[in-house]
Amino acid sequence: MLVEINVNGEPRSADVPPETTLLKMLREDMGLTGAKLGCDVGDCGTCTVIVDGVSVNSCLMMAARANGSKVTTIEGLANANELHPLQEKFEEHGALQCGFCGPGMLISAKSLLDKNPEPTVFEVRDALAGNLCRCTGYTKIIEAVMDAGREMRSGQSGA
Amino acid sequence: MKKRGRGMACMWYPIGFTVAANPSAATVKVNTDGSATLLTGTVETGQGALTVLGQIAAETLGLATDDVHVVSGDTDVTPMDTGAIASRTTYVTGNAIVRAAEKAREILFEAAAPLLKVKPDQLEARDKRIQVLGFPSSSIPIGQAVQHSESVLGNPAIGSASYNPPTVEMDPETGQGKPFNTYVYATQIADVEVDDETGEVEILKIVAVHDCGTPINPMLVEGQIQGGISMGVGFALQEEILFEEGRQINPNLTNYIMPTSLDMPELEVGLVDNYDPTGPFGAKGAGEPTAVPTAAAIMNAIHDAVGVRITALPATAERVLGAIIEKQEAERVASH
Amino acid sequence: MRALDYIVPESAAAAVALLNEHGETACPLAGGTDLVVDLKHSPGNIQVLVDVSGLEEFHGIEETEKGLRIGSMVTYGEIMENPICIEKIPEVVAASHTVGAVQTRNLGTIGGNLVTCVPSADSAPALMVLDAEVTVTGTDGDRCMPIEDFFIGPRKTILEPHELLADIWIPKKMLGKPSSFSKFGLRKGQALALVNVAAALELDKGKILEPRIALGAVAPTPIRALKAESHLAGQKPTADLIDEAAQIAVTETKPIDDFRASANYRRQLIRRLTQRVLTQSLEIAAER
Amino acid sequence: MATRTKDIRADTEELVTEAKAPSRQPLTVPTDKPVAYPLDLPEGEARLRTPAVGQRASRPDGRLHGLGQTQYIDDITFPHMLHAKILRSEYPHARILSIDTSEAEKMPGVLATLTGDEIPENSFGPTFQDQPVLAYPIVRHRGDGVVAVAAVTEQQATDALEKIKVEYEPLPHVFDPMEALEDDSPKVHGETNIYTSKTIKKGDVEKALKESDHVFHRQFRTQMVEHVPLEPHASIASWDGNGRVTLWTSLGRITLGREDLARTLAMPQSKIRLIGTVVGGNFGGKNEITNEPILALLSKKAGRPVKSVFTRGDEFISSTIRHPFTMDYTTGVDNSGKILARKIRLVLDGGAYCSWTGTTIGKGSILAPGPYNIDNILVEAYAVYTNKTTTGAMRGFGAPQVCFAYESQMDDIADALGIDPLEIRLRNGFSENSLSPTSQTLQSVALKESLTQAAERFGWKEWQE
Repeated sequence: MLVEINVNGEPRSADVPPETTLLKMLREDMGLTGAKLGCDVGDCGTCTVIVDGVSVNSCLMMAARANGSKVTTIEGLANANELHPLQEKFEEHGALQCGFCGPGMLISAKSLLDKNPEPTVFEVRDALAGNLCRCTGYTKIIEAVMDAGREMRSGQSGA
Repeated sequence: MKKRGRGMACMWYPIGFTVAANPSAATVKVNTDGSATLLTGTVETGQGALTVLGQIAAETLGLATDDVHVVSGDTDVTPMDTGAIASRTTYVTGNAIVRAAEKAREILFEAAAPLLKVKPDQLEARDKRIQVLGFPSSSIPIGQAVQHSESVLGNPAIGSASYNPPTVEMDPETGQGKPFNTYVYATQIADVEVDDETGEVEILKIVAVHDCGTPINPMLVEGQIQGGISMGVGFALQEEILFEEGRQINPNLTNYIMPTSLDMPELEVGLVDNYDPTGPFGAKGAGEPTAVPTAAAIMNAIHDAVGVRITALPATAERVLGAIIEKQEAERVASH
Repeated sequence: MRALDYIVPESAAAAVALLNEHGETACPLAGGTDLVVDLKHSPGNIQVLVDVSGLEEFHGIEETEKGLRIGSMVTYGEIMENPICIEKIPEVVAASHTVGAVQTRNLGTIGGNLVTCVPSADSAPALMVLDAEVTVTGTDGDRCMPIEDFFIGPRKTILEPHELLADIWIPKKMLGKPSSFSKFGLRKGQALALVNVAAALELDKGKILEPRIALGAVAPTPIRALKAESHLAGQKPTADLIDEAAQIAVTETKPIDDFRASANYRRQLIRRLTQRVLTQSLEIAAER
Repeated sequence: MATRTKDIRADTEELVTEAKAPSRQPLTVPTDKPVAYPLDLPEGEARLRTPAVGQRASRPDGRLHGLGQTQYIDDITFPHMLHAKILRSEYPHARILSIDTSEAEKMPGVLATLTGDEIPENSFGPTFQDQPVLAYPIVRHRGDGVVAVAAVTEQQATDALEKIKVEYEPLPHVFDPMEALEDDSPKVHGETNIYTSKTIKKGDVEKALKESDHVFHRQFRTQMVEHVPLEPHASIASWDGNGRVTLWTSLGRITLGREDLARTLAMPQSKIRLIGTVVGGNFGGKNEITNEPILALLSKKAGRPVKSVFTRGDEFISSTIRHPFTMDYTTGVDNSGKILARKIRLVLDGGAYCSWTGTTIGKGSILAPGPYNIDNILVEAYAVYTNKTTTGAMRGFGAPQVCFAYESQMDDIADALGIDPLEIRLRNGFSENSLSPTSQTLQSVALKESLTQAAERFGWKEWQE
């Protein structure tokens, strides 16, 4: 079936079997491999993308259900000239190690800051609880999100 | 009621394989513009090994981290390496890189010496220049030395070397010997709260102070420690593969419980000031030891809080409550 | 995932007709947080997905003369952000917050959670103490029932294959009632409940009025602890009374032994959690 | 897809729309347009500074991780690439009587199957080569792979697995490591389940225990733990016309991986290329080959590149995990809390194959007495086979297990003698030139510095008061 979505600001479409998940369509039909498959059942969060303003596990969402939606993946955070403040701060803090959780983690963090620009540490932890990380103990990730929030609030960055 | 407790644990941990040879080889090439390429057979598995190895090559050549490009992980291209295992990369591969970079640097000293009118052994590589020891004003850019060596002397600045930590076989009867060349040390202290009605353990804070010799990149060492602690927290309180007739019954991330961001406490990390003369610039390693003392510290904190000794991991809430009830029963019996 | 057909009906009536037509081979798709996992690992006989998640009839949160209506396809995320829910049914909001993680709460619907009908469903006890009712729509029209009657057993509800859960109603008099929810899982994030408990009550001249206790993960379906409730009704609240009620609640449950916890440990949790939600509800009631 | 599209849609034409917001206009933007990404950004300042050592330099791979540009195995595809799935054992211990793959081979999309008897040298392992690539004719735990299938899609490969018929003769099994130690227990391999042991002996432990003022004994046990790398094991194999095979792999040690591959495939190392991509988490679990030889052989049979990514379930049941330890600690101290003797017995549950047990038992035994000056030590360690998941390398090689025991017991001793836990550690702890349990003179020892700094940061003294 034909699925049309707007992904990272671009209209895209794919003709996929009806049983295709959004994750599979993004990765295999649209070449957007940033979102990862880590568990395929919604436990690990590596597949997190934003659909119509809310973060979801794209491994649990059928592609057909996303038809007509606006989707943001990790590939949509930066532009050719600058990183998203979260990407900048993740890099600066050394927040990611193996990086496999990174795209999902950043999308969850973006989704949080979009709604709550001044989160507490607890709110950050709560917002990232659906994104498992085995490398970092989450410490530097949380520091980076707090720091990115500060930077975005101070308006030093265009994003 | 919630009861507070604190517990500590310290540990020691070796770098490299137990007696068995675990060599690494490396090749360092310096380019005519003063940048460099490092070839290593190890693989980046997330620790930041390639960044650390690049820093070691850069340091030996007097360059900045960004001047060195690291090529890794291709058996057609990169030299032998025992791999990302046994907390050995910084120490063993790092030592190989120092030796390889020194060989390349030697070529540069040979080329620069006549230009600076000194002997090669009077030179050092520093701040991206080859300079006379103690006379920084008497110097040439590294790129110029490479250029001269390569296109005038016909001697490209390239060095290859390997390193294997020296060990002594262990006696088969007594185990006496020197199985490793060096060890690291650490202490972690946990602050916990135990709910004595449910057995739930909440870790409030962990302080971790580790020895890794010289931290080549303190930020990455901190990352290793923080990550190791999260693995230790899971080992201590949550994680267990369960079996029924030889079949795993929780082989998924729904039922195999590992720490989420809400399960991790505040962490405070410190590094002791130490220098191991056998390591690259005094460095040893940091990967595995970070996960070693966490569970013990937490168990000691639980003991401090509610007076029970947990003897089997993980200390699930059910197990902790069971121990608390057992203790209360024993105390009741004793008081009669 | 095996080959499937995927249909997006235009209305609830169309959805019901489709389900009726395809019988057991069709399955309504709500948030998909449980169903899509099943389709990957144990698809059974499902061949047609009827996506009801976007049907307008099943959306919306409104306060009417009758009470508060929550459409079955409302997500946990929507409940948590809804000002009426935050004010009038805080323990349902609290229970919603303990479901999975942000991503699952944004996909998962309250109706889907009730229809999946796992004993540990977090929303169920919180709704049960508010005397919630559910409306079911099918080929024979709508029928309405107390939420307790909706559950039959683990993963089994009264729904006929052609029926859909339309909405959940909380009676007007239960809105804003002093209440509390507590859940105990094996970790803090993304926890599945070993036990979850909700309580609601009022204080009238220092005596407990219309107490409600509901528990999840302690029996084949979420249950009300009716004996414990009647032990409390009309009594002056004391610590002893609460503990007695909690111990009675334990006797009303049938927790299982499994790899997550023993039945014995679950009983200990039931007692402690019941004590805690009752105490908290009383504190809230006393402040009024 | 066409075969299963029944007439559902025609029947319900009035009731359904195929999608929420149907839009059939041709799209103006080509769908293959790449997403914009930054090309030229300033580097973090710490990367530009000299001296390089000691800088908090950011990682070049870190930026790519954040951009979603890091290519892990599953992000790499090749034209005509197939997907492999593996059928695993139904029994914890059994003899395979027959394998019938004929039905599976007829399934749509299936291009190759592989069984253990087709592997040129069907064994591997870092110490003993006791582990089969695909089990044949004996399966020794439920994670053992038995048949591999390569098909055009993952689903086709998964569906084909169900059509494979394997006949087994169940064999007696043993799960409990203590039971596996017994002479009459079922044997996993050969004559005995004890496949490696280690002794560390220094001084006279029995005499010193007798002379101790206090003797403490306790048994400690630890559990099986999984590495949980967020990226499951993955590889791709592809051949060229010269008979050379390239493997893109999540393996953490490619040089030795190539040796293992050359051995199992009976090929010269020069004909094998391993490319290690960024590994999405290792922690010891990706330190030996798993499906690489299988993919190489399937790819050769099918004449196409073959990819395999473990499911999360495969990751748990077929990759290695941490050794459970059963640890008996007996420690003698004098009245001042000085440790006079420590006697330790360790039993390691090795699971079905040796894997990295050699290193684990070595490090576990050497480290078991703890970082303390002890003149009289006896450590006896045994690793036993059981019909469970193979235990191997995992962050710490036995050290977290023994540390749990020795440090718990240190607190037991401190508690019984009324000594502060910090104090008892400082009293007994290693310092420069201390002798290790193997009588190695230790250098660059920073144990006490770590204790005092940690205590200071924590405010340990304040809490004790």
